[in-house]
Amino acid sequence: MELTPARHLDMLRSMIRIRLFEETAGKLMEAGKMPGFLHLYVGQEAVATGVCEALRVDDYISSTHRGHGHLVAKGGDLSRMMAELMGRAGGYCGGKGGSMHINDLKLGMLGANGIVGAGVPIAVGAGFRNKYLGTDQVSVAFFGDAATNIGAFHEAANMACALHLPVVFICEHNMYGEYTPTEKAMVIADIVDRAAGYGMPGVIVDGMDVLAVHEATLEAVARARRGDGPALVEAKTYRYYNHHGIQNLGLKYRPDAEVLAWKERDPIFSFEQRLLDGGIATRDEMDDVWAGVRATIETAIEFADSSPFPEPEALLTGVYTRSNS
Amino acid sequence: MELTPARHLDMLRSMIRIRLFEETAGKLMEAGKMPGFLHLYVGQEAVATGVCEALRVDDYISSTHRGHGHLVAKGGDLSRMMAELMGRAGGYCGGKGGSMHINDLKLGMLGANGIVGAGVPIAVGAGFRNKYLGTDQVSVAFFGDAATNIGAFHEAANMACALHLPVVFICEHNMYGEYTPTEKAMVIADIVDRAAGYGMPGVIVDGMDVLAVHEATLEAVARARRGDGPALVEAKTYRYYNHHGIQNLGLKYRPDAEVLAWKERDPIFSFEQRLLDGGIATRDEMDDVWAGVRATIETAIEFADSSPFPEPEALLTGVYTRSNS
Amino acid sequence: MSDRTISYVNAFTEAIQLEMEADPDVFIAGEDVGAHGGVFHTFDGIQARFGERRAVDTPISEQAIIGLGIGAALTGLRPIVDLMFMDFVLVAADQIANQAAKLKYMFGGNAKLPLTITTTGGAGLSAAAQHSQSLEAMFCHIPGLMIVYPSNAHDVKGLMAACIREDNPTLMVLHKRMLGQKGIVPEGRYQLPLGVANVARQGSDVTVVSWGKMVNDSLAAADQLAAEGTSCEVVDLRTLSPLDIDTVVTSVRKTNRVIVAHEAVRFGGFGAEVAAQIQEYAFDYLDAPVGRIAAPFTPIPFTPALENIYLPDANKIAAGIRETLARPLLAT
Amino acid sequence: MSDRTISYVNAFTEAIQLEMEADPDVFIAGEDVGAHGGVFHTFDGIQARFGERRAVDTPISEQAIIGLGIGAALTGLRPIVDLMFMDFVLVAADQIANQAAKLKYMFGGNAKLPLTITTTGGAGLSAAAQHSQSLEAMFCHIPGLMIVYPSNAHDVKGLMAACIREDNPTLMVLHKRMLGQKGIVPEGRYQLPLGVANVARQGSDVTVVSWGKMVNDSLAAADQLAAEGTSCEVVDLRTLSPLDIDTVVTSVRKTNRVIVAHEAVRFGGFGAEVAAQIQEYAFDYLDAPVGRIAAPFTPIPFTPALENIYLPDANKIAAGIRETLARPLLAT
Ligand SMILES: Cc1ncc(C[n+]2csc(CCOP(=O)(O)OP(=O)(O)O)c2C)c(N)n1
Ligand SMILES: Cc1ncc(C[n+]2csc(CCOP(=O)(O)OP(=O)(O)O)c2C)c(N)n1
Ligand SMILES: [Mg+2]
Ligand SMILES: [Mg+2]
Repeated sequence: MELTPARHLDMLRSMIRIRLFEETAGKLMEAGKMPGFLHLYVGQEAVATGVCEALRVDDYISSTHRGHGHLVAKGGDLSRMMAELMGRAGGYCGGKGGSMHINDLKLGMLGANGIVGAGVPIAVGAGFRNKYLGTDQVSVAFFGDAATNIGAFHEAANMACALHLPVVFICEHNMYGEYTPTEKAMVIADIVDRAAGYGMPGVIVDGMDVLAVHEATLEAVARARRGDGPALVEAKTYRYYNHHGIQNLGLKYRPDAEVLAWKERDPIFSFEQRLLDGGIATRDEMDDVWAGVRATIETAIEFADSSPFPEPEALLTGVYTRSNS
Repeated sequence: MELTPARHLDMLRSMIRIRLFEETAGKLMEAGKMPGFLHLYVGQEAVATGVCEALRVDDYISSTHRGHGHLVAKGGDLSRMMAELMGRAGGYCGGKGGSMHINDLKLGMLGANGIVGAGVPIAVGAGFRNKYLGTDQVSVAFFGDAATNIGAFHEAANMACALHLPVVFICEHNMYGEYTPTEKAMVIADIVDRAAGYGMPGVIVDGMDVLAVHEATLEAVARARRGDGPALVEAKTYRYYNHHGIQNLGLKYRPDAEVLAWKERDPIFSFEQRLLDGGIATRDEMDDVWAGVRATIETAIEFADSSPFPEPEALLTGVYTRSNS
Repeated sequence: MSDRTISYVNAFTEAIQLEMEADPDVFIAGEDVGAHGGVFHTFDGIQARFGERRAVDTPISEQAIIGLGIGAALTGLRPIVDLMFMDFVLVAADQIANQAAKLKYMFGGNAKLPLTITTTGGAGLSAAAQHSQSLEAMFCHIPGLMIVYPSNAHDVKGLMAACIREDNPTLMVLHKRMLGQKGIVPEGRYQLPLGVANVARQGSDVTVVSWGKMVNDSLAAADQLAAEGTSCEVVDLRTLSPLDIDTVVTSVRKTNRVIVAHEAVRFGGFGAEVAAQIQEYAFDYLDAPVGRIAAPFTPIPFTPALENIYLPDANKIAAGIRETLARPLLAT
Repeated sequence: MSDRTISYVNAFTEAIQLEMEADPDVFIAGEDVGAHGGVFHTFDGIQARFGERRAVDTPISEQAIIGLGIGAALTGLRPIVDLMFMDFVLVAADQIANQAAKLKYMFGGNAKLPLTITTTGGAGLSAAAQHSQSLEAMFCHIPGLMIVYPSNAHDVKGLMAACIREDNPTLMVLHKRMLGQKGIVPEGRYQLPLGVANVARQGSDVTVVSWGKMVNDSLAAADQLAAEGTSCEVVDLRTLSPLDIDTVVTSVRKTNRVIVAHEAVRFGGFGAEVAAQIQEYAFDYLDAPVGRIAAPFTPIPFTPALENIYLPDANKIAAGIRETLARPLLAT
């Protein structure tokens, strides 16, 4: 199915939203306005975007410690996201969750997660629900390359296959888990080599190419929707910044040349080039997209900045839901 | 390397030791002399035997809830085993561990384990030790088919491969995890399909054929010993009795015909036939083996029966080792 | 039929069945809970009645079992997921304590998590150190969970129904050695409120606070003491978290002496919390320190010869009561 | 150089380095402990000095990390394995509590398990609910483990050395917010005995029992109170399990009033055990109930606006002390 120019611009917009949101968050952190840990998604925008553009609003996703991009791509409100990262009452979690627990249940975004791999079984649970209710919704689990070494991932992948659930597994292979090159943490080069062990198909895509990610996901999602079970998509990608924080070059665990080489293949700029080359969008149209997102980000900063910190009473609320049925 | 007739008889003896030990334990349980849960190994004798005959005394093994066979094959003392299962002071664990925690550290048997999959990381730790000290000892993890669905197995398998440790993984595929057919718990038919996901070789063998198991293990062990890393051996086998206890036919989760078909291929009787057919052993020689083992079992029962229950003081000892260094 | 007598385990199954009939969003999942009906028959007949869709056999994957429950609960179902033995909660501790317990709060209170985790605790079957534990204290310490440990068939049914209907994650613990114990259990649906203790026996000389199987032992001890002329009040907590400390304190203010009895290891056990709160809220009423009858600081031994000594029981509780009563107002 | 001053984290690393020099069987393994030196620099320089063989970077596999330590310890090595954040002990809880803790006993006392598990606990860095917990109480309840939580640089070094030399599994918890705190630390090897508390400050009016970072807060509170004319004795437990209750009780018998201060959630926290034992062993000496200053029953909030209120601190301890002191002998 051919994508319209408008859909192409949607994808570009989604990636730019992620990019600018993250760059802004990084700057605010540097300026001391953003407490806690910040795991930036910059560099990986094509993955969240390519995947989420293949989903419906009522599909579910679960996410990771590096989760802003997933929420943005699923349609998250940048103002409430920014406010959350700044610990404000107007944030998605009222300031109680922060970066690592950001979520939007209405958008089917079941939460970033501070525990590596722990979001994967939760996505499987949502997949179970879809099958149980007989809907055609799917559920997507995002996780990193290094997360595939943890038990929860394994159990969840097998469970989804054994119960034949509509779950799509999206591995973002960015070559590192924290400061350890993934080649030191596993012998295999490709995570898809694990798919056969669960009995599901696996496919590798260029995670810097939003259309490639999108196409592969569309296929996996279609498969899941029609009741043919789980599939794994592995996107080869790269995070520009350090594991957390905003240093990007001069890190002792990875060569600068590597960073620069990946940046050459930047998912946004290469996509722009493609849109230009293909005559799908003009520079002006794309500049408008950037400008529009910049304005949204300004709004988000203002919203967040003017949102109050939560009142002390908020400390004790929300531990238990009070609305029993 | 050709096996001598004597080594063939050793293997036969080992299998018979397991068989008669287990049958005896089952009867004692029926007679109310053996408390707790009893997971009998009968039917799978060729696996423990074929594997352990490929090991040295100073190699390590870790085991499962179905662990008697592994200890017997590693050279365990039937008297101390029987006493342990009967909760006596003369048992391997002084009566404190019982069937599910039986072990003999001097024989490198690092324990049966009540938690499915939990023994696998422990074997990996022993493998780490071997590499760390630069010895050529290997470490073997025994586990069931259904155990490969648990996170600890996955983490351990990957860890052994990532650190390139001398560990051999032995999966005893007996088609069930408790009362659930394994085909309901995983989509794949063969556990070896998981090996590639860790980057190790995997091989399937007939788990009813002690020589086949032995040969495959020899190769995996040799590989590990010479520093070439882990390997997985999957033995297709069957447990004659129920998950625990000694009922064998009339179980609602498996057809009697299936049990009978597997019994046709009994690892002991088929091996005997082979020894006869090949002129490797005579009926008399083999009968002597049976008689010898029967006598050992008698001794074991007597030992266990006359071993006292532990004194009350034993309750509080052994929680902490008192010998700090 | 208000005096119908069924077993603890049947009362449990019945609660599930009635809630499953009433609400299509309720399902069970776990190892061997479907075709086999649970290794302790806790789910007998559920699959036969509701089919494989609503009674799901899972792989041996405790983390994913809880995760399945969390994801399904977050998205609108009302799952019951089973962990077979309480010892296995440790295999899934992250999903229980870091995920299920905390999601609501971390999400700013927006999530609803109607998840019931069922398991069986307790020793006495020679099942050794990894199949016998009472680990409730570990999870009482985690905000966001509710911990329920019923002591009789009637309560099991009402508390299990309440767990299923509860919009927060609950951990429902059955004691293995009580499964066959009979009691009078009404037929229809009913709930007992979570967080409300029950005075199982009225008395005036001393209070015994307990839960789960140890309530039975406490009642038996109270019988022993009654024969000696001592009147014991027995408080059955029913729910450990939230803890109904008011009922306990009311009793202690009346009796002035109290022991807490539980099967778990004493050190760091939930009895410590109960004792700490009693001495805080009833300090001036206490004529003796709060006593604790519990297991010694060892893993659970396999051999009955040691397990019998290990386990707290009615005799030990009775001895504890006598000791508390014998203590002079000033001991030193 | 007996007055050399180094940081808490450096004292920790130095203990490891000295023990690794002294004993070739000691090694470290964990996520990013090697090339990176640990995410909190707790292992800085160890790999540079001892090589990749003895400073091992592992995959993200907490269960297998602990299992690696267990297997290596059972077969003669003396492993130090790291879990980075204390919250992650829940991911590996089975290996810690069902395996490492119990193997010796289940094996009839024949095994030796010299395993040190290191981790960092505590909140205050806006790291939210899954990277800030103090879960020591959960593991104090498990027989077979030793739990150590040092309060200053000097103690870290001596206690870490003792953990490494200990033939039982130890859980050594560092507090994230103390890593940079300096103290006088002798240069050579030394050990502080596990299971022995330290009277960090002598006093006569009230006792404060604490551990980890809260000892600092308790000492600060004691300073505040000193200015008001109150003399506080501060007991630093150093080791929670085994618990040195004698030192605590001796202090309480002198001061007659006591509070326990810890950072973990109060409900079901280890303070409950300390309080329960104090009221048991010093009942007749207590002029007021044992007070507890600890965190409220909520997951740890992300925003500093709430985390600051959440956290117990010197002011809250001081307030608790004042309240305890103000309580009349008979309150009712
Ligand atoms: C269970 C657990 N172990 C360790 C950590 C610390 N940690 C946070 S992110 C991370 C690396 C994850 O790598 P990967 O899955 O590849 O995701 P990436 O950061 O590369 O996006 C680690 C080890 C954690 N949060 N949870
Ligand atoms: C973590 C855990 N989950 C569940 C159990 C209960 N259990 C004991 S044995 C078993 C089945 C194991 O199947 P498999 O690994 O195939 O070994 P088999 O019994 O067939 O030899 C189960 C589920 C357990 N002991 N530990
Ligand atoms: Mg990565
Ligand atoms: Mg099996």
